[in-house]
Amino acid sequence: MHSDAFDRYHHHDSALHRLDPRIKVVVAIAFILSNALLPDGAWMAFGLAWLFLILANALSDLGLGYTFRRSFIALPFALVAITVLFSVPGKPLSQFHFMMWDFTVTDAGLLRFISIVIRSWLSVQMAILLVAVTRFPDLIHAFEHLRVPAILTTIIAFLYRYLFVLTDEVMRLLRARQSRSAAAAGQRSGGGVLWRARVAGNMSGQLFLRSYERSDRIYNAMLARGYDGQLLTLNPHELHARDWAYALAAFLFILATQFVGWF
Amino acid sequence: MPITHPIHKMVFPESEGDVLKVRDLHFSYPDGHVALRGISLNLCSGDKVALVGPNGAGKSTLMLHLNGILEGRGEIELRGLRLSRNNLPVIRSMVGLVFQNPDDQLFSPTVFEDVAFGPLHMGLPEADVRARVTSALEAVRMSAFKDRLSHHLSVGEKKRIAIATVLSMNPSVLVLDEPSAGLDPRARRSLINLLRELPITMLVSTHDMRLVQELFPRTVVMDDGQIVADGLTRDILEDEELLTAHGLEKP
Amino acid sequence: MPITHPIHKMVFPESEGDVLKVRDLHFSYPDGHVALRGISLNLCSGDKVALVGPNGAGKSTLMLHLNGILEGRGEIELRGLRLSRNNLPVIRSMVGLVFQNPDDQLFSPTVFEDVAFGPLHMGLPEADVRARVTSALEAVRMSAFKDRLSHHLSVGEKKRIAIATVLSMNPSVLVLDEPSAGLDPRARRSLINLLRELPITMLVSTHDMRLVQELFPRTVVMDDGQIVADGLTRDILEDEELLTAHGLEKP
Amino acid sequence: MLYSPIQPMHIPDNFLSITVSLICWAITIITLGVAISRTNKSLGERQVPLMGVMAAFIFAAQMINFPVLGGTSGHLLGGVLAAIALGPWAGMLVMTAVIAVQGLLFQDGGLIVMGANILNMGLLTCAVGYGLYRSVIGSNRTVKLAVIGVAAWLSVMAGALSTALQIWLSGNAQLQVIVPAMLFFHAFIGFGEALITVAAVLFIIRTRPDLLGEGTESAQGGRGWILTGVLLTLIVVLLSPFASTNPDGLNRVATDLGFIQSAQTASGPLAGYTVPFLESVSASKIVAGVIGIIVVLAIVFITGRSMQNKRGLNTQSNNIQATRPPIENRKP
Ligand SMILES: Nc1ncnc2c1ncn2[C@@H]1O[C@H](COP(=O)(O)OP(=O)(O)OP(=O)(O)O)[C@@H](O)[C@H]1O
Ligand SMILES: Nc1ncnc2c1ncn2[C@@H]1O[C@H](COP(=O)(O)OP(=O)(O)OP(=O)(O)O)[C@@H](O)[C@H]1O
Ligand SMILES: [Mg+2]
Ligand SMILES: [Mg+2]
Repeated sequence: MHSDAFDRYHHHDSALHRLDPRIKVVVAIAFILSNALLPDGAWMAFGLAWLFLILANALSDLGLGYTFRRSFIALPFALVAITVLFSVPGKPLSQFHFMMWDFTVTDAGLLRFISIVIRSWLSVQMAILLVAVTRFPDLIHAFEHLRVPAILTTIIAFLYRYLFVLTDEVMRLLRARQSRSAAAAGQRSGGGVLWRARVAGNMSGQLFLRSYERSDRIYNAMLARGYDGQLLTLNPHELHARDWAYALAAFLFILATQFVGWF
Repeated sequence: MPITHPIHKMVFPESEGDVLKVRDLHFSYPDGHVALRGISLNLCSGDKVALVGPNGAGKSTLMLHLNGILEGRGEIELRGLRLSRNNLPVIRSMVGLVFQNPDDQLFSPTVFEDVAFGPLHMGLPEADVRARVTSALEAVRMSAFKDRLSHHLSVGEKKRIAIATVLSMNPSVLVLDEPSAGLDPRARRSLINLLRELPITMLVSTHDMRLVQELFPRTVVMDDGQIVADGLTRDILEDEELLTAHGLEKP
Repeated sequence: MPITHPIHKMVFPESEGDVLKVRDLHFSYPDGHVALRGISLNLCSGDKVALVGPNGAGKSTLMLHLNGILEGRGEIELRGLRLSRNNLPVIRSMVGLVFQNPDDQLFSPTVFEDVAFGPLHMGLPEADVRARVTSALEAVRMSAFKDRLSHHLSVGEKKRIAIATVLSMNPSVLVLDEPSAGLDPRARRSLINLLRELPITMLVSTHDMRLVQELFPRTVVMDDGQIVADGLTRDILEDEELLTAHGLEKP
Repeated sequence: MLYSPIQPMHIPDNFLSITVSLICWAITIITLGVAISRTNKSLGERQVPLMGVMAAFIFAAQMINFPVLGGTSGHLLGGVLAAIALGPWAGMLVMTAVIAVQGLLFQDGGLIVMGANILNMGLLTCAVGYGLYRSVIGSNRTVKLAVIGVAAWLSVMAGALSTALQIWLSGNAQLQVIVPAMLFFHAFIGFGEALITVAAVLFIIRTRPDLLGEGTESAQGGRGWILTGVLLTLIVVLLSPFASTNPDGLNRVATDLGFIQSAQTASGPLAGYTVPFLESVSASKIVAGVIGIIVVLAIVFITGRSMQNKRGLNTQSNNIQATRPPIENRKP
């Protein structure tokens, strides 16, 4: 209902929005893969990849800053890569001691670290752009066409649909708990960790039962409309010449990036 | 406890013939709970019938039998076709069952896919499916919502779409389980108008006695797995003794 | 659209003094939707006030402010204590908030555990907790249900237990969000009797205009994040223009 | 609080080398292929809405947190709960859907490394959890709950260990640093997971004991699961201290397999993905990538095909004929 925050899709009518979802998925994955294949320190290629991203952004009608702003949410993950600084052999830049280990920051390590952060930043922005210009149901159709097993795409379609129903339910449960999390005046409140964990577990169990029973009712509703073990959908997507043209252009660009990166 | 005698066969002016016949239906849940104890019921073409009764009377259980989701002892006939395992798919296309909670009914990501689900499973060709979806959405006045995502709709809108999902199967009978629950007065009013307009036989379970009074010429009262009264709504609503005996109230 | 002027201060015969004061409360949801646009409201001790209005008027949003689950711009005072971050736990013990769906409120396996949650969280000694649970269950007439599993109760029973879960915290004000939704007539009647008996200040949001008429001397009408009328129920229910303007109906 | 809870185990793109990512994808795809055919056999047509809603449940349940210490909070990851309640194979599919949506919709974990994420957080957790649970199915409630608690803790540790190993194999961290760091951190997360899982299972036992019967009765390969569970447990218990105190042994193995270049010289920065028999580092990297992609595509294609053929037949459709073509063939 109100969990709109879950929907990353932005409604516009741009060239990118109208592009066939299959093309969008394949190009996005190719772009991310291409980033992963670029060597460390291929600054020119990184620049080209960034240009690709900016062009795609321009086609999307979202405003140039959109993916850039959103990507900061994913950036804290980059800290995980900090270990790279010390693990790649090379010329030592600085050294320190922590607990029982000696750490040496090397030039190669630094290069790798910066490269990883840039590459993963590029990749995250592409993923953000993909879901911002493709409605999730279309994305699911695209994966269906790309031969992801139907049962998985169906589970994902259900997950997407009931995500909103169940997260609303969780929000209400959390609010109910919150509103009874009181204290008598001047008293310490909250109970022990074990008790709190138990309450959280009870809430999960409660939610589990309700989800389970809901799935029963959904199954009934499906039976009532003729379900017999197969899910059928009409698929409204068709590949036009325009889609192929975009795909071709994108692949040429990505190939060029690889070329620049390696030679 | 004085109980009006069930009237097993009532012919209303607009009736053309029997659409639905239920004869002596018994059912127990796997845990042993007896939910239906000999239900007999006839519905004629064009009938709009209310099904009332306290919580746990067995209304929902009865409705789940009408298109073979539950299987009890007894006979069910739809347009002369006896319900059995072999003709379940045909029966299911004839009985349009709408559940209380539209979130249970709308399980596809988009409105279009949901309304198309029934016709697709009937094996219709694509053009027919599209035509049916369009006309079903028109019938509930929601044509503009075709490409919307189900989870962004309001309860009243969801309710209408849920009705469209079964209308698209061109059912002979529409069976609605508590359609007005949880609607605000405005949405409720618009649902009443919709149900009044739909030219289709319907059986509607509800706790909303004012809805019964406004919309349904005939009422069936259930309690404890049995039909305890079946007759003209105005007669039943006048029978205070009957109403209080079965946990109901005059509107 | 002619709108009755909000009456900001009404003293009813049984009033003893202010329990709850809300002054110029504004609130927008994170997505930018403005839900409250300057709400001012006083509740006196012993008041039983109905809060009505169409879907989306902001009733639930207002209620969530009263014990600090949402935090808007404006002032809220409970028994003279100004609501702020520091005294949230104390405020929460003074405002008993009961949600529309009892399933949201009952998250423990047994009735006892659920009713004990509030007192336990307040850090009371075991004997006190037990005493409070017992008296809360007595107040809603459900003492016999202490060891039952919440999951298997009927909706009406769940509703009573949900009320008990906040009564056990000895609140100064009881805030109920659509308590009669989804109840059958019998359960609804028994809820009405229960609310009538409880000697406690209460603010109740509902779409059930007959409940309003029967139970509440005072009614507050909300629409679009504002209070558009506040006065004696009998006056408001007579004002057809006001009612239709805000999607309500005369009972 | 309208976000999916961020989990430290979700690896973003480019944190693993291409080779490691693709190997993980291969393992994941093969396992999922088995899982799909098994769930088709055991659950029948009812599986679709059940698993779909359960996936949404896991997603939503991850939002239920409880304050632990100093402002941190614990919440459910859900692998063990899913495996216990739905059986191991269905549990894996459900967890896969959850991780896929977290990666796709929320960029919580990358796309190329999604295979690794599914392996760590979905497949391993379900395998460990169900394996240990399966071994105590007949026992009394206390034993069961205790084992479930241990299984939940171990499942998190197994996921953490495998994440650590993947990062190390990618040449992005030193074994003696990454293993203890990941395990130390996740020991606490695992503790929260154990508490919530036990409480949730206890809740289900008290209210609907019949539900827990269902997933477990389908115990195909029951003994196999016990073996898997015990084996994985042993690996976690034995490998963790070994990896953190004596990394040289593992390094040797990895070097021999061609994962890690032992050379400390100029080719250092390119350690990671090489085909050992190729001389030119850069060329070998490209070849490795291409081979990996081809392998993955082939596997995806084959499993997709075989699933498609099986689907219509395996669904238990006692009263309806299932002759219609599955989704893929009904494109306009
Ligand atoms: N799955 C089930 N297993 C066992 N008993 C059940 C099940 N579903 C319903 N019942 C029982 O069967 C009886 C009839 O239930 P049913 O849901 O048909 O009542 P209802 O008339 O629809 O009530 P309501 O007005 O509350 O919807 C009740 O006593 C109920 O407890
Ligand atoms: N979490 C949320 N995020 C954004 N908007 C919200 C959220 N919750 C409610 N709203 C919006 O705020 C407005 C007030 O909602 P609220 O739930 O308070 O209405 P209400 O009067 O309780 O309605 P109802 O009678 O349907 O319960 C509505 O327009 C609603 O769409
Ligand atoms: Mg019912
Ligand atoms: Mg509300």
